[in-house]
This record gives sequence, structure tokens and C-alpha cells, in this order.
Amino acid sequence: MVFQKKFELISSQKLSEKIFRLGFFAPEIVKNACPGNFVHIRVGDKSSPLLRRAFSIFDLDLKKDCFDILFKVVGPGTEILSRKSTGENLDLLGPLGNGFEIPKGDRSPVLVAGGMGIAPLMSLAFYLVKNQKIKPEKISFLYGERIKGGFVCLEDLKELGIKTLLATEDGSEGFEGMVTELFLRKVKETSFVKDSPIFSCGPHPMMKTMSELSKKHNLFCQLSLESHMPCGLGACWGCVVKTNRDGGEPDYKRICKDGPIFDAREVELD
Amino acid sequence: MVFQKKFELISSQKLSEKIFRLGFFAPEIVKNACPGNFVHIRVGDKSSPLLRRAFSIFDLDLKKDCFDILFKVVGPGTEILSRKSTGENLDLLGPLGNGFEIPKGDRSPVLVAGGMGIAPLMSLAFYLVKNQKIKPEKISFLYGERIKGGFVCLEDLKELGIKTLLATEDGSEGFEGMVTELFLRKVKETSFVKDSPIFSCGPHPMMKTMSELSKKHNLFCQLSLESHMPCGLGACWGCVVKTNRDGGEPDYKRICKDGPIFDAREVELD
Amino acid sequence: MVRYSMPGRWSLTDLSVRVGKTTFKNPVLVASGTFGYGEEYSELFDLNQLGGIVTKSITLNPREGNPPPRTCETPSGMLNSIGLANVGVDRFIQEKIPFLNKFNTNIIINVAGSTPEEYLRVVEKLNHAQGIDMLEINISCPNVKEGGMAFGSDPESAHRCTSSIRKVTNYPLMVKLTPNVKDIVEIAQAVEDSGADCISLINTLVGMAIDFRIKKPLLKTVTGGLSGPAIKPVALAMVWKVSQKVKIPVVGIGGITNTQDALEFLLAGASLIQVGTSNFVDPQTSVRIIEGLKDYCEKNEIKRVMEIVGKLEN
Amino acid sequence: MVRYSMPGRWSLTDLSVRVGKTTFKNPVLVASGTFGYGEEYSELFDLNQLGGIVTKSITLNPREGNPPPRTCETPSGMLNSIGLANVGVDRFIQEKIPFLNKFNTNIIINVAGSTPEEYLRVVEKLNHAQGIDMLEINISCPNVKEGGMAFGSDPESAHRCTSSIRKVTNYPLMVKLTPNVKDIVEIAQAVEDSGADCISLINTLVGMAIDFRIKKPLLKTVTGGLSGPAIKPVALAMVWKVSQKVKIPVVGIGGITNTQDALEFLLAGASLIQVGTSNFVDPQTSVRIIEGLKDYCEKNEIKRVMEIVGKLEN
Ligand SMILES: Cc1cc2nc3c(=O)[nH]c(=O)nc-3n(C[C@H](O)[C@H](O)[C@H](O)COP(=O)(O)OP(=O)(O)OC[C@H]3O[C@@H](n4cnc5c(N)ncnc54)[C@H](O)[C@@H]3O)c2cc1C
Ligand SMILES: Cc1cc2nc3c(=O)[nH]c(=O)nc-3n(C[C@H](O)[C@H](O)[C@H](O)COP(=O)(O)OP(=O)(O)OC[C@H]3O[C@@H](n4cnc5c(N)ncnc54)[C@H](O)[C@@H]3O)c2cc1C
Ligand SMILES: Cc1cc2nc3c(=O)[nH]c(=O)nc-3n(C[C@H](O)[C@H](O)[C@H](O)COP(=O)(O)O)c2cc1C
Ligand SMILES: Cc1cc2nc3c(=O)[nH]c(=O)nc-3n(C[C@H](O)[C@H](O)[C@H](O)COP(=O)(O)O)c2cc1C
Ligand code: FES
Ligand code: FES
Repeated sequence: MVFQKKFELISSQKLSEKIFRLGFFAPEIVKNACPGNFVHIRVGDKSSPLLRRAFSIFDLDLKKDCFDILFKVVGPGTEILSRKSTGENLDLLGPLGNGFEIPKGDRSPVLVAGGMGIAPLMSLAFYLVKNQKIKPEKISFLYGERIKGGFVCLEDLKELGIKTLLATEDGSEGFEGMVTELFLRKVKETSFVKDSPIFSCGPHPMMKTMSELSKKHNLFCQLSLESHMPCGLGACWGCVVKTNRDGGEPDYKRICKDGPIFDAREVELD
Repeated sequence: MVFQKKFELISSQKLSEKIFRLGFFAPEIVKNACPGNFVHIRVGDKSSPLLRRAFSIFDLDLKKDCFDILFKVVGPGTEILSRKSTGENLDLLGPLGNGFEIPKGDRSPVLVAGGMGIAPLMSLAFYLVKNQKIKPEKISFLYGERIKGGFVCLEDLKELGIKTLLATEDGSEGFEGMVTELFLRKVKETSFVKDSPIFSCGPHPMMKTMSELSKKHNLFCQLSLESHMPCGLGACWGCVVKTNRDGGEPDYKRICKDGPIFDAREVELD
Repeated sequence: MVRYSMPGRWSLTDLSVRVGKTTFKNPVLVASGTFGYGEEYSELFDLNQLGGIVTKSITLNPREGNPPPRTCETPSGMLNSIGLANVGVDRFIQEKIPFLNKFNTNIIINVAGSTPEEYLRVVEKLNHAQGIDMLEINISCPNVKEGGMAFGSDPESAHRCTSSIRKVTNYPLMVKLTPNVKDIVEIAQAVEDSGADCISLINTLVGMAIDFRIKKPLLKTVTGGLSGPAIKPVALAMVWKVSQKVKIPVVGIGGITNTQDALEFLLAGASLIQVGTSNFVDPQTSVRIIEGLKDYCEKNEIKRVMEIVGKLEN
Repeated sequence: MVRYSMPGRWSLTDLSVRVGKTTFKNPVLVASGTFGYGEEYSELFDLNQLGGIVTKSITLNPREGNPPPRTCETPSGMLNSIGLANVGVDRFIQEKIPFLNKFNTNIIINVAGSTPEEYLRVVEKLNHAQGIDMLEINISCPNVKEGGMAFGSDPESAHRCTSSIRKVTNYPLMVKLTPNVKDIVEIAQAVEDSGADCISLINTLVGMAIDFRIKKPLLKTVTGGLSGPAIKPVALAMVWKVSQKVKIPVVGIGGITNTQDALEFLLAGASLIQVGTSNFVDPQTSVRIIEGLKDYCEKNEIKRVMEIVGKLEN
């Protein structure tokens, strides 16, 4: 079920200069959400910015009927959102999208996040540990940022007990380089991902690399993709990604409805 | 001199459900302003609402280099303005317009305000009493509102010592009827306006009536007119009013630059 | 299909609108391409409330549409270059029409094609389908290489295209015009002369956006169609001009987001309106407008919403 | 008139643009009708900074313009129906040109008329004036009953109008086109063929707004011209299309509010840009853009701003 309604903003936290965490009291959304889902938010009531903005569900509290989003201010929409105060009611549409597919069994999940890609992967991490009762030690979390100061949620990951491998482009923390390079090294070094379910989210070039690596090494990797999304519901066909699931004809799939989670081997990113 | 600059909002007061008073620290504007002038405010940084909004200078403090505006929330622009907090910097353009012409001599001024027309007339009242040293008892202030609860600034007028005659459309306070009817009664009853300078501001139909009365009774009445104002500077010719100063050809004058103060006998309102 | 003419909450106001022999329970439709085939929105509100649903353009064969990125945002508007992505008329009849027929609202099938023959073949196939109330002929799509807008850009081809369709079907015809022309009135008149039952306008304006950082257009197809509040003034002017020069009803489209906008279009001369882009912003726009029109009429003691149509005073 | 080609703060970037024999110190002009004759804005900033000033349209005789209300606001835009209110060419030459000549910037006189002859007579009078750098021929005004847009709506009349002016003056000619056409490229080509030195686009789109409460149009003339950010996508698309098909420089106009917008127009193929409506929103828009372009070029090690023109990648 999808809902569109005004929901109350109940918490607002500034995590760094550009990164904010907002919490909503939204029983209808919480009850129907699963990791990888997103909400589509109307940030203002003026005609500019006009369209809704999409945000992954970052944390979900079933007991308190509330959920959080985590976002970075990158333009007018997120800027307006960052200035909302608790007590305000925001027009949310959700939960939307297909969600991650969580394979049965005790294989060790590998999560690979780049930048704000942390948001959907955190919700997955919470879910794996808390709902799926997967031992946190079995989960690998690879997390890349440009610089040391960019990381968020490290405390949360620690608390969950998940081992986290960091990568920074300037080497100021952890591995020096892209998180995809760190990932590739792990793939080559060990056999740890061969039969592991992999989950990844990050900027477009990273998703492209993850897709290529998955095809090359035949990995079972799920990507959370982004696109400009006018409707978020699957009605406008504005958010498509090229896929070739059956090895045949190219085929456009809707990121909002058929995704945002796709098998990395299925999509053709450019 | 006209200035365009960001000036700090230093005070913000909600006078009634819809009426707000904002104060700006704006030395450049204060030093150059006279009663009847207005400022053109950019209320947001988005493209909607796009254009600036005009507000009369309502109160001016030369010592503190600040001035106030008084406004009613009637649409998106004023709504945004009403939510500004002190400490924010707003892009103001001003002072603009010609200002009231204050005749020399000791004739008793008559001020006629309707609704938010109170704003420029209050600045004039302050000026007459404080700068021109006109005895407050000599000033008549006629002030009309729809209902009793609508009046603002009555305390200020009392403090200034100006005798105020109120009119309400429903008769809930003072004279029952339009303030223009009250004014006409005064014109007829006494001779108090015959040689008085009259100043008036209010909604369009009221300005039309004041213009007609002034023509009929040949009164020296100055009206503060309003119009949609794209530039506020006199450049676009978007804010014109029809005039016929020389009894001859109709002639369009710019409310922002040639006005907003016009001789009531000069303008053709419809 | 409309089964009752005045459903919904009891009201003194008659919101129904007649266009030829077709009755709309209220003047509020949803525009082609912005509401899919109704499925997605049916989860969010009761589609029975709508005056009508105009489906995404249908072509003879399935079409994948243009490569992404297909949309971007502009000041008070958006650009799209979806390019008539659709399942093709056969699958449409099989899979989509049965779903639409569950609802008590008018179903208007938007038809497009690359050649005049393609339009005819789609229409002929639709002749055999059930539960279609009207066809909207899209001779105004700016997002395809062939056909589309070309047919609607001059009076002769608009006339030719509409008359040939008129000959092969008994469905009432709504013909959708493009604003990318010098004089939309002459095209509307040509369409009227060729037997259309009503005229809908406007489709999108040709527009473009650029990401200056990467020096690339934001749409893969470079140009696309501009829609949303930004184009409302253009749409209103065209509706006003056309409705004064044609006798058949006009359907107003372009940037309608609320009751006030809808009233403006009715006053300008539109008998029906379509909500497009605003379905994305607030999926319940159309039902809020229906409620708003009801309230407006009741407050102003207007017995039939049709009374407002064209009542602009100069 | 430009006396120095690179004034202002010392910079490694050459912002100057050449159009035929005319040099602009930078590509940023202010658009006709939005900057009066420069007087009002000269109080707010130093006009010497501008690449050029395009004056309010001048006609043979003084014109009072249309009755008010003449403007209203629309989503991310505005409508105007000023109607070429101006002092007439004689008073313009006497009273306005001397003021404009005080500044070290290009002066472009925008010429309009109700008949082809009127254009010629205005131009002939301007031939005798001092300090004019270029004429902008307005064959695109939507706000007059006669002439205006009509001359710019089809290739033949655009050609006729431009060629006849070309014959009577040596001033460089910039011809301003209307977007209210089916194919702006064919009109641009006709104008190029008739000897114009550059082409400016776009003038306003025809639009309309209604106050539903009083059931009246917001403009006394009912329809007016739409400008502002709302029309930027339409303008960009037209600039891009035209600049690929003509050899003479293109001047981009429409919804430009900041450096980013200006860069988009340059990338799309405009050699110069004009700031219109945004002068009302932020009177210093044009100087902020000039600074912004300088910064952009310096940061990206672009030596001459002309290098960016048309550099959109597909
Ligand atoms: C399914 C989904 C989940 C997302 N989850 C998160 C999240 O949890 N945290 C987070 O910080 N961001 C997330 N994003 C990205 C977020 O939607 C954009 O950062 C936001 O829309 C930017 O809006 P803006 O007005 O601030 O910026 P602008 O860049 O100015 O936006 C301009 C336009 O581009 C679109 N846009 C810009 N960037 C993106 C993007 N990356 N993806 C889609 N559209 C974009 C906007 O919708 C808008 O229409 C998600 C996007 C999608 C599609
Ligand atoms: C010289 C001058 C002085 C003014 N002084 C005051 C004052 O001191 N206090 C006060 O409350 N109001 C004053 N006004 C009116 C004030 O400018 C409008 O109330 C305000 O612009 C409304 O903006 P909005 O977006 O809230 O409403 P909307 O009505 O939605 O505005 C829509 C458009 O209409 C224009 N508009 C609406 N009403 C008016 C109006 N009465 N005059 C001009 N344009 C209008 C707006 O500029 C805007 O572009 C003054 C107007 C002028 C011209
Ligand atoms: C994403 C999108 C897809 C569209 N697809 C179609 C289409 O397939 N056929 C059609 O006739 N119009 C299509 N349109 C045009 C709309 O039906 C409508 O005419 C236009 O968007 C103007 O209305 P609006 O401003 O309310 O959106 C589409 C519009 C959008 C935004
Ligand atoms: C109030 C106003 C008056 C205008 N007057 C003229 C004019 O006299 N002559 C002309 O060629 N264009 C005129 N224009 C059109 C502008 O020069 C410009 O082409 C158009 O507004 C688009 O640019 P913008 O979106 O930056 O405003 C006028 C525009 C406005 C808003
Ligand atoms: S955003 Fe409309 S289909 Fe995905
Ligand atoms: S608002 Fe532009 S001339 Fe008055």
C-alpha cells in the first residue's frame, strides 16, 4: 500500500554542515515499508521547486511508528527541507519502490556504500541485524567518502557491531581510493564475496563500476539506483534505466517502480 | 538616492492574526526617506514568487537608523515575509517614490486611512507631530475598517495625541459606514477640510471615491496609490495610472516614480 | 464509462458536462502521459471520482521511448522526452482496458502514430474494444522524430489527419493541439471542420535545459516538452482565443494545479479541463479540484458548473 | 560607445565579444523595455560595466501605451502589456541619447513601428543621431494591435522588413524574433539573408491570466507577453536551434537571472545575452553575471569568453 498524507516532522538533526537527519511520525508508511524503499517528499507549497524529492528510508522504528531520512543539501529542494522545524507537517508519498531482496540462508552479506548511498544501506544493516537476526560480525560494510570528515553513521555501525572498512579518496582515513577499488581488492584477495549477497548504493559512476564488476565476476549484487523522478509511482516513465535481463532486446525499466533496487548484472548504465 | 542591499531584520511583531510589523536596520534608506516613500522587498530567493513586493515606510527612527513596515498577509509574498525571523538579511530596494508634499503654514491636516492605508499615513502622522512640530490636536485622523477588531495603531495615535475618528462598516465601532462617508459628512458638516491639506490611503474603491470627492469639492487631497509594480524604479512603465493634470489629453503616469502620491484631482481611477 | 450521472456526496450542484453525446460526471480529467493507465493512482484514491481518465498515448506497436535522462525540472515546470513509450495497442486492449473498465468514469484513449496510416490502424483496432468513451487524437507530441507534432502544426495536415480518422470510427473525437504554432485558432478551426467533437489544448511547449557544469543538455534528446505552472498563461491565452472561434467544446490543459486554476480555464472558455504535471506534485490534485469546484458552486449558488464556462468579463 | 575594450578590474579573461565590426566589452546586455533609457538604474550601479544597453522600443510618434493594469505575476514569470509606451524618436534623440552617451557601453536602440514605413522613418531619423552602436529591430512585440509581432511571424515579411531597413542605414542591425511561431529557424534564416548582423531571441510568449474572483483578465488588454524564468527552457531551445542554422551571431534572451543561466545560453550558441525581467527582481543581475562570468572563466582557465559559445556537447 502507498499513502499520500501530511505527516508530522518529529525530529530534526544536523549531522554535519550539509547532512541532516529528519524523523517523521508516519504509522501508515512505517507499517508498509521494507529496506530499500523510499519516500517522495513535497518540500514546498510553491511552484518552484515544483516536483517532489525522493529519499530512502534510513531508519525505521516499528514501535514508535516513525522513520528517519538522511540527506545531504545539494540544491534548492534539500535546502528547503533542511530548514523545516519539528512540528511541521510534510506531504509524504510512500513507501515506494521494490526494496532489497534478502536471500535466505546464512551467507555473509556485503554492503558497499558511497557518499549518501549510506542511507538505504543503513536501513538494510539495521534490518539484517535486528529483524533477520544475522550476526553483525558476519556483515561486511565497505564505505567510501571523499575525505575523512565526510563519514556519517560510524557510531551507529559500531553500535550494531558491524565491521566497517572505510575508504577515502585522499587516503585521510582507511583505504586510499574509491570504495569500488577497495571492493575489487576484497573480491580478488579473498573469496568473501563469491557466494555473498552484495548490496550497494552510491553516486552514478560508482553504480556503473559496481555493475561492471558484477557482470565480470558474476556477483549477486543489488544496486539502489537514483534518477530524477517526476511521479515516483510508475506512471510517467520518466525515470527509466536501460536493462537487458534476458540478454536480448534493450528494455527500459522504471527506477521508481521496478526498482530502485536492481540486479547489478541486469542494468546498462552509462 | 536609492539603495539596493541586504538589510538586517531587527524586529518582528505580530499585531493581529494577519497583520505584522517588521523593523529593519537600514541607515542608507533611513537617511534618504521621507513620509510616503516605500521600499521594494525581495521576499524569497526562488523564482516563485518572482517579483518584489512594495511596502510603505511605516515608522522611521533616525537615531537608531531603522525603519518599520506594517503589512497584512494577503498572498504568497506577504505570507513568506510574515515568517521571516530577526537576524535574517533581506534584499531591500529604496527609498522609492515621491513622498507626500507637506504644505507650509499652520493649516490643520486631515488624514483619511482605510485598512492597510494606515501604514503610510502613520509615518506621515509621526512626521507631522515630531518633525514638523504640528500640534497633534490640530490633526484629524479618520480611520476606517471593516470591523472593530481590524484597527491597528490606535495606541500609537493616542500616544501622539491625535484625535482619531473611527468608522466601521458594521458599526461595531465609531461611525457606521465607509470612512469616505464619514469624511464626506465632515466635509459637509463643518468647514474643517476646506483649506486643509488632506492625505489619504486605502483600497482602490476608496481612492476612487476620494478622488471624486476631491474633484467635486475642489479639495487639496493627496492620495497614496497602489499598483502591481514590477520594477518600482520607473523603468518598466508597468504601474501606470491615468491622469489629466492639464485638463487635456489623458496621460499615463508611473505610480512608483511619479507617485505613489498624487493629487486626487489629477488621477482618473476606474 | 459513466453509469450514474451524479455520484459522490449529495450536492445541490450539477457538475456534469456534456460534450456531444458524451456526459462527464464532472469537468476534471487527468491528462495523457501523466496518469499511466490509471493503475498506479488507483492505490491512492478512488478513480470513480474523476470526470475522466485520458490514457498514455497508444501506438500501433509497443515503443520503448527515448533514452534517459527523460525528464528534468525547470522554473515552475518540467521538461519531458518520454517519447510515447507504451505497450502498443494490442496489449493495451488486452491488459489495460479491462482494468480501466472497472471504474465508473469516462475512458478516453489517446492515440498517436508516426504516419497517418498508423493512427487509422490503431483506431480500427480500438473500434473492436469495449468500454471506450472517447478518443483523444494526439497530433501534438513534440517528442518523436516522425509524426506527432508535425500533423498538428498546420491547418491542412491537421484537417487531413482528423477527417481520415473521423471516417473510420464512431467514437467521439477529442483532438489535442500543440502550442508550438503561429496561430492555434486556424488549426482549431480546421479540426472543427473535419468533424472533431471537441478540441483539447495545450500539449507541451518545446523547451530545453542544460547542465552548465558538464556542458550537456539535461535531456538525452536535447529538447523536450515543457509542462507545469510555467505554461499556464500560454495555455489560458490559447484556450480563450480558440473557444471564441470554434463552436465545439474546448478542453483546457496546461499547468492546472488547483481549483482556482480550473476556474480560470472554465471562465476562459474550457468545458472540461485536464490535470497533467500536477498529478506528480500532488497525486490527489484532480479530486481536490472536483471538491473545490463543488464548494465554489455551492457558495456562489451556481446550479450547473457549465454556467461558468466562458463567463470571463472583459 | 565602447572606448576601452577591457575595463574594470584587472583580469586574465577577455570577456569581449565581437559582432561584425562592433565590439562588446562583455556579453551581457540589458533587454529592451526592462531598463527604460538607463536613467533609473544609473542610480543603483555603474552602467559602464555593462556590455550594452538596449533601450525601450522607440516609435515614430510618442505613444501612451495600453490602459492599466499592464502587468501581473505568473508562476516564475510575469505578463506585460505595456504596449510600446515611449517618448517618440524625436524626443528620444534629444533627451535620452545624450544621457546614454555618457556611458562607456554599447548603446543599442530598439526600433518598432505599426507599418514598415514607420520603421524606416525612425531609422532614418536615428541615422542623424550620435553615439548609437547598433539598432535592434523589434519585429516581435505581442502588445500592439498593428505591426509588432506580425512582421516577425513569417519568413517573407521578416525578410521584407529587415531588407528595407538594411537599405536605409549603415548601423549594424540586430533583429529580434518572436517565439510565437511554428518554426523560428526559417524566420532566422530569412532575417540572415536580408543582411542582419545578428539575431536576438526571444521576445515574450503570448499569455493570459485571470482573476477568478472578479471573473476578469488581470491585464486590461486580456493577453500580454510572458517573460521571466518560466520561459527560459523555450528560449534556450530556440537559441540552440537557430544558432546551428545561421552563421551570424545569436543573442540569447529569456529568463536569464544568474551566471549559470548566462552560461547555459552561451553553451547553447548565444554570443551575447540580454537580461530582462530579472532587472526587476534584482537590478544588479547583469553586473553580477559579468562578475560571475569572469570568475567562471578564471577558474576554468578560459582565456576568452567567446570560447564557450556553442560548446554544448551532445
Ligand atoms: C530513490 C531515491 C532515493 C534517494 N535517497 C536519498 C537519500 O536517502 N539521501 C539523499 O541525500 N539523497 C537521496 N536521493 C537523492 C535526492 O533525491 C536528491 O539529492 C534531491 O532530489 C536533490 O534535490 P535538490 O532540489 O536539493 O537538488 P537539485 O540537484 O537542484 O535538484 C534538481 C532536480 O534534480 C533532481 N535530482 C538531483 N539529484 C538527484 C539525484 N541524485 N537523484 C534523483 N534526482 C535528483 C531533483 O529531483 C530535482 O528535480 C535519492 C534519490 C532517489 C531517486
Ligand atoms: C507603493 C505601495 C505601498 C504599499 N504599502 C503597503 C503597506 O504598507 N502595507 C501593506 O500591507 N501592503 C502594502 N502594499 C500592498 C502590498 O504590496 C501587497 O499587499 C503585496 O504585494 C501582496 O503580495 P502577496 O504576494 O502577499 O499577494 P498577492 O495578491 O498574491 O500578490 C500577487 C501579485 O499582485 C501584486 N499585488 C497584490 N496586491 C497588491 C496591491 N495592493 N498593490 C500592489 N500590488 C499588489 C503583488 O505584487 C503580486 O505580484 C503597498 C503597495 C504599493 C504599490
Ligand atoms: C511526463 C509527461 C508525459 C506526457 N505524455 C503525453 C502523451 O503520451 N500524450 C499526450 O498527448 N500528451 C502527453 N503529455 C502532455 C500532457 O498530457 C499535457 O498536455 C501537458 O503536460 C500540459 O499539461 P500540464 O502542464 O498540466 O502538465 C505528457 C506530459 C508529461 C509531463
Ligand atoms: C515590462 C516589459 C517590457 C518590455 N518591452 C519591450 C519592448 O519595448 N521592446 C522589446 O523588443 N521587448 C520588450 N520586452 C521583452 C524583453 O526585452 C525580453 O525579450 C523578454 O522579456 C524576455 O526576456 P526576460 O525573460 O529576461 O524578461 C519587454 C519585457 C517586459 C517584461
Ligand atoms: S518517476 Fe514516474 S515512472 Fe518513475
Ligand atoms: S513599477 Fe516599473 S515603472 Fe513603476
